[in-house]
Amino acid sequence: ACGGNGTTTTTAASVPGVSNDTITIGAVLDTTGPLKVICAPILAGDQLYFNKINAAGGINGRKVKLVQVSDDGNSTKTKGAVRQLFEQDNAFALFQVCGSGNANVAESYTNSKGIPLVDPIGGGSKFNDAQGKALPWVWMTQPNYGDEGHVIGYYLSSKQHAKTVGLLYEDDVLGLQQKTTLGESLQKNGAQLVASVGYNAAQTDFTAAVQTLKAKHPDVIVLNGLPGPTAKFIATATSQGYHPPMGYLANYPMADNSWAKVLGPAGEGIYVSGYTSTASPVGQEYLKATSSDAVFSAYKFYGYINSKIFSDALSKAGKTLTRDSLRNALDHDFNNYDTGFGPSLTWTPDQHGGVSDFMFLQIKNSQLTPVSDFIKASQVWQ
Amino acid sequence: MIAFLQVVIAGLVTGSLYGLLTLGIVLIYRTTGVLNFAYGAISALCACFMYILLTGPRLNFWLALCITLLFAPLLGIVLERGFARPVLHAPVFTKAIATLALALVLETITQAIWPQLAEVQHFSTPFEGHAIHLGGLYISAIDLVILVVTTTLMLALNLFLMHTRLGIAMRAMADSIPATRLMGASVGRIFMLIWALSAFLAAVCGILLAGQSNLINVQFMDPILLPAFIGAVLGGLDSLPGSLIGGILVGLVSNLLAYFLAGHTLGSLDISNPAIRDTLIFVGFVIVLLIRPQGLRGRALLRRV
Amino acid sequence: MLKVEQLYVGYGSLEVLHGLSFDVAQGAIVAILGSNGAGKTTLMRALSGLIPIKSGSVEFAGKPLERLSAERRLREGLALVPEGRDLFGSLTVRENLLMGAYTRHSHAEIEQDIERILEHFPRLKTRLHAHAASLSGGEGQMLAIGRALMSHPRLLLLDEPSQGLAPIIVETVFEVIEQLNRAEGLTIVLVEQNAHQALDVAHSAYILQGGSIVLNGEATTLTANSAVQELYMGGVQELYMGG
Amino acid sequence: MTEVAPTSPLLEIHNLTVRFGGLTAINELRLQITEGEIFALVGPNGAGKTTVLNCISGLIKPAAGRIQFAGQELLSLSAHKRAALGIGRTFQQLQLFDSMTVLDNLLTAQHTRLRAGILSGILPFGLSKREDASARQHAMETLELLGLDSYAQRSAGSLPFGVQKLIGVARALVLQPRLVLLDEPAAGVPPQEVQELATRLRFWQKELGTTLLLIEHNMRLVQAVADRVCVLDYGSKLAEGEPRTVLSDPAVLEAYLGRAASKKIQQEQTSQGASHVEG
Amino acid sequence: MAQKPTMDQEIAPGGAVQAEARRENGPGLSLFRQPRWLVSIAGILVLILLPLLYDQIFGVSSGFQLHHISLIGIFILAALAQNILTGYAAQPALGNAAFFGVSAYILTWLSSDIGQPYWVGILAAVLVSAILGLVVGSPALRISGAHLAVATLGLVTTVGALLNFWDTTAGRQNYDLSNLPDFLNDDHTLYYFIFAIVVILLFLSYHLLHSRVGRAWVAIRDNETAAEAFGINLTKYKLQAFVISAAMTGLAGALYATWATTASSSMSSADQTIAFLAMIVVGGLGSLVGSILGAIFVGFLPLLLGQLPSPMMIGSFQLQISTLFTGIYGLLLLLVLIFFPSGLSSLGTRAGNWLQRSHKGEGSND
Ligand SMILES: Nc1ncnc2c1ncn2[C@@H]1O[C@H](COP(=O)(O)OP(=O)(O)OP(=O)(O)O)[C@@H](O)[C@H]1O
Ligand SMILES: Nc1ncnc2c1ncn2[C@@H]1O[C@H](COP(=O)(O)OP(=O)(O)OP(=O)(O)O)[C@@H](O)[C@H]1O
Ligand SMILES: CC(C)C[C@H](N)C(=O)O
Ligand SMILES: [Mg+2]
Ligand SMILES: [Mg+2]
Repeated sequence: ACGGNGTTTTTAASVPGVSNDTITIGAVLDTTGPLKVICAPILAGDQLYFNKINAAGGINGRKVKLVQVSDDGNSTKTKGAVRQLFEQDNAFALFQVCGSGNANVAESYTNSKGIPLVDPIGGGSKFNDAQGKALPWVWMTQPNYGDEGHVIGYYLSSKQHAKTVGLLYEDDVLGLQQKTTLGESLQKNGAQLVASVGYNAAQTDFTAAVQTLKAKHPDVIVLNGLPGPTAKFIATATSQGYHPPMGYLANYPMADNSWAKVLGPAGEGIYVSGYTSTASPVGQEYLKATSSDAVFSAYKFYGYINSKIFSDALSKAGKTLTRDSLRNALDHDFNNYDTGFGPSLTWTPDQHGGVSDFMFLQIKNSQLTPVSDFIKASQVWQ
Repeated sequence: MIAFLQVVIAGLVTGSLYGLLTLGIVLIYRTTGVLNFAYGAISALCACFMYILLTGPRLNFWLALCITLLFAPLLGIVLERGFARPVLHAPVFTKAIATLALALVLETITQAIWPQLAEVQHFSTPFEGHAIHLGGLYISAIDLVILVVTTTLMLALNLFLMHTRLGIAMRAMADSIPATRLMGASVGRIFMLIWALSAFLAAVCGILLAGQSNLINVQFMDPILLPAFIGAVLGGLDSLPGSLIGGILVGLVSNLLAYFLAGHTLGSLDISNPAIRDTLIFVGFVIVLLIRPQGLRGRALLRRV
Repeated sequence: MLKVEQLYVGYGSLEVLHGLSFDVAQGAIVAILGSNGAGKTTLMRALSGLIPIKSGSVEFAGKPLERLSAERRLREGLALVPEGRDLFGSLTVRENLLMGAYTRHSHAEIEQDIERILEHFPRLKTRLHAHAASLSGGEGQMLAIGRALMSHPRLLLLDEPSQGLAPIIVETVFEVIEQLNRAEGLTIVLVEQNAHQALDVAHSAYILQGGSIVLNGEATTLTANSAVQELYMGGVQELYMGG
Repeated sequence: MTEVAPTSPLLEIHNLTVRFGGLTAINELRLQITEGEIFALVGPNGAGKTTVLNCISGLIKPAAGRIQFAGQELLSLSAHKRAALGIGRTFQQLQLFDSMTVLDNLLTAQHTRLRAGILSGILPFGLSKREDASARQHAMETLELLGLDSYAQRSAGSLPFGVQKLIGVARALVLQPRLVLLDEPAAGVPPQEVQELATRLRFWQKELGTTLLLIEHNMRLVQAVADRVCVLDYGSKLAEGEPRTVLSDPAVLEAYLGRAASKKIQQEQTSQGASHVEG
Repeated sequence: MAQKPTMDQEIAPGGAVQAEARRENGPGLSLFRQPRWLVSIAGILVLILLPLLYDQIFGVSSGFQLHHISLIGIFILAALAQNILTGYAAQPALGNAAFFGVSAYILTWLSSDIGQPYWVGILAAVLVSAILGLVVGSPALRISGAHLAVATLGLVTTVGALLNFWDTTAGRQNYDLSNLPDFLNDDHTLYYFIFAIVVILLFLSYHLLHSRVGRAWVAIRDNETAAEAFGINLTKYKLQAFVISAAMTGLAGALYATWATTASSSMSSADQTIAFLAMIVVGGLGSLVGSILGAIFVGFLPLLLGQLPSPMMIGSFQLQISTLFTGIYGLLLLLVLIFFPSGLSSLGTRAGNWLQRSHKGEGSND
């Protein structure tokens, strides 16, 4: 590829974190606290992708240098972490902050300073102003649980013809959000959310949850949350001889084959909502690059594909890279952009939400197999 | 009714697991006066080790189990030598914090050598899918194993501590290390044995917990540590039967609360929320302690002047 | 039996014993006298291995002890009745006695010895299943002595064994000491405030002062020594002292 | 022996009974201690002497009985309030504040006389500092009086046993309480210092009018200082009265003093008549 | 064999003890004892000058760094509070993080949601913490030892869960603290503000701990029975310790929210409360200097580790060091505990002893 010398403009030199041959990117990922099981693999995926890009000569002649700081998953430490990235390490932009509260804190710093924040991992509900218009400097890639709830409700009632639905959800703001939209969407399509039970991450015994849901005889149970607890719920139900007539449908954090493996035989036939596909070009590329890994990691894949989106944005921002040029690219060059891993993504100056297309998969022989096309949230709700 | 019984049985089993976890904690507490906060990490490390044996070299379950149960005491000995021995004579608080530091180190090591266990994996056992049906009631095989193993271990350990020469020496150590040495008992060796034994118990607990939910990852012990501690204190901390009773009580009550509170609200307050349930359990726990500060089965501290 | 040479012992930077040398013959009862802070307890702790020595040598039955741990020394046959008793408070009286017999294996003999000790100290019999922490001062002292005897030592170190005991029990203790010495050839090193009684049973004695031995000799000679009498025996008007 | 004008009893114990599980440690015990006297409580090991003391200072709740101090019911008061009434004590097993210096031990013992609370305590001047200065002086005086002043700055826990025992006595006396409970103060103290202790206790009693309740197995000390002796056996009173009479009582000899001692005492009494170590 | 000096000359009762006593009373060169005021003044001077010199010394904008140093100040307060409760009054209570969290939420609630002035918020936060200290302390008096430790640990996680529940019910994912007075938004003035509080509280605590109240606490720690027998009202003094400790932790919590400009339920977590305990154990139980050293250790170390590059290249081997921080931190903690079982503050005493010994060694040629 092209060398660092040549026609670099002088303005680039004065842009924080951008030099002739490198772009310094900051990331706040908890690699030391409670979120490290999620964030550490995400970081590994990031590095995998950026290493690939750098080996191929970088972006517009500049290598990407990713500086990661851990905030211990603790939102009171996020601000310090972000400040370190921008006041000490002189980063150009913030790529990924893990955790909802953490992302909100980071945003309050970056947005006011005109620093781009791409892929906050959580915190979506706060990134629009009162009129529903996107905050100018934050771009989300992840789908949100609200959209997903609408699509799941639609899919279950219209496509699977379920009449009664039960819900197990993680008892936090996101879980409640999905509970609401799932209910709305079911109702609209003539079905009903008959029971819902919240759990917290530290819960060890799901018997009461199983028995409570069972008592309401739902056709199908929707599982919202993270792979561990949802798997525990299914294991508990199975060991107590309970299986909802139409089985289960899990939301997107469960959309990967390792979850299917975790469930073992009990997982056969379970539906999962997802928005990424390893059958896609980027997915195949990822699988090849990680063929030596012991297991597939959805989080690592998450890091990889989002690094790709971000790299594309940097590349579209052009050789004279500034924060404004990056914003310009993000706002205008991502119209129905093909992510390469399945869904498309659209950002406009007013719309910075993440992916809102979901597809449904089913576990067959411990493998997730697509059973539907992508369904756009905007098509099934409003 | 069936549902209720199912919840009760699950409570008993979960409670036994808490009790089982505390056996090793109480063992170390009774003999050295220290709450071992690294216990969960040891337990997780051993269970993860077994998982690797099962999935890496694809060993037979029973063979992997035997190797793990041999590995655990060795790990205990290594930890005792490398870590517990140097702080043997340090003040109690120092030791407690040292076990916390140890937990950090062990967790990091486990995660570093087996990164795949950062995420949840399937842990299979021969008991998987087997259950007894009684009317509509399901009692899975692993639950029965848990109840039997826990009770047996508790009884055996209690017998050992109360009536054998070594057991008495272990308790003596908690009172006075110098005097124990004056009796000709090798404090170092006893201490090593305690760690080996408690690591063994930790491994059993980890394996059973993983076996019950058929799930494992590096942090899978974390959530049960605090309820187990609470159960142990409820039972009296210095009594092995007590810690089992305490553990079962916590397991049972939290299950029953979860069952009875499900779907209920108090005004606009969602009282089925886990936070409310945990709060109620905690309040109950404090009330019991206020009535019996030494715990249900504990002996009041005797200090004569 | 016991040969101590140039023994230096201290706590941290504080040196307490300044080069003690003495020996104890097989089968002897040796008393160690000295005022508060002379270093008697420090000496006993150093001999039994509870605290390290700074320099010097301790030989027991021809075997150097300096490098042996306290538990090894007990196995060599050296037992201590420590100052302040140091009982196992959460163990019962019986369990304390069993701990005393930790290194022994014959069940029957151990039970027999427990019986014997309970005969000497009938008070303990009634408290056999009480926790040691609940004992009265004197009961505790009896238990500490009994516990040390349970190991069948060859050399018994006693640090103020009569402390806290009723006169009648003090008598028993000294009787037992003499009897064990005579019948079983037990060698005894005895630290006592009760110099009168100590010199009565002892064959010889050392007087410790400021961490050094300032005087030694036959017990009878020392008893007659006027300075010793004045300082350690409470003068000629001695009536009877229990503790 | 010094005759004390028989004023009203300072301490009255009525039918005190203490049980530990199945063991009756004290059985319907009655005692009266007159203001200004030195009263010795002796008896076999485990007779219940320390238990009596613990009941008086409030560390044990008796099963039955009453204890009156200067006309006031003690049993309804918590331990710390009894100290404030003017009851000081020592313990059989030391119980010093080990990590503190000897001086601080004596300052702490003056707790009930000082007033400073948190608000004055946080200030580098004012009531707290003034009080402390006088308390310090008081402590030093007490230490001097007992010949212990050279230990003032040593940390209490590392001192030799015998010295700690005496510091316990100093700690009990520093407030000049009306009643001092001494639990075997002479145990572990060498003979010549026992003599000095006897002198000082006498001095204290005479000069300050302090009443002393003394538990001792050291008969020399008992004979030297006690005005009256009570012998306790199995929680009940075996004998009470003048030291000489009580200590030659055959029942006492049998239960408590033993053969050798009885022989000696008889010898002493026939050959020398009354003998005192005192003076 | 034993020498035989003339008796009258050598045997003097108690002589040796007294000589030895004098020896120990000699020049106590303990580093933090003798020139105490000198050390304090020097410390205060350093604190005042640090922000002014930082730019010169380190050549980076000091704002962000100072902000981190301010955190140490907050930790010192929390450590001091824990030390008063645990190191002095001997209550092995691990409940302080609950006050830390509650106070932060009270301040944030009053200031952000109710619109009260910041100072009202701080005052209310400290007051509520003190009252909670009383509420928690009263039952805690009946419970002791490890039982108390576990019960209070349960309190912390329960309170954490309730705060989280509050967040969830209110539909928020973080709780921003707004309405801060301007000067607290500035790194420099925030720094001076926090350290002024720290210095004042250290000063007051020093006097309190050396007063009748402090002695009563230490007496309870050393020997509860004797303390009671000498008229110390255990209930009152333990409660006082609980209340003071809670109030001080509450202040630390409110300042922490100010520092972070947000409150989070993780402030009332087992990790947080254990961090407080670790501070005083690492620093030294029952030592003011220990609270400071411990806070510095526990506060700074993760920060320093965070400065390590990750991934670190060792030759061509890429080490994902950021995931190992926790382990490295644990290991360093362990090493400190092994080598300083009674805390870093013993470093001072040790240095003093060493000085003393080498001093003595020179002088004793006679
Ligand atoms: N743990 C300790 N730490 C520091 N110094 C100590 C310690 N134990 C004893 N000492 C000191 O050692 C010296 C000798 O004490 P030791 O206890 O040996 O005396 P002793 O002769 O047994 O006295 P006593 O007759 O009162 O029991 C004393 O000065 C004492 O202060
Ligand atoms: N807390 C307790 N629990 C059980 N038994 C106890 C308790 N306290 C005391 N005892 C028993 O009560 C009896 C009386 O004890 P106490 O300490 O009063 O004896 P004492 O007369 O002081 O004996 P000594 O002269 O040996 O000190 C003893 O047998 C003792 O074992
Ligand atoms: C990576 C994702 C699975 C994280 C999840 N959606 C969350 O916000 O917590
Ligand atoms: Mg001694
Ligand atoms: Mg007694």
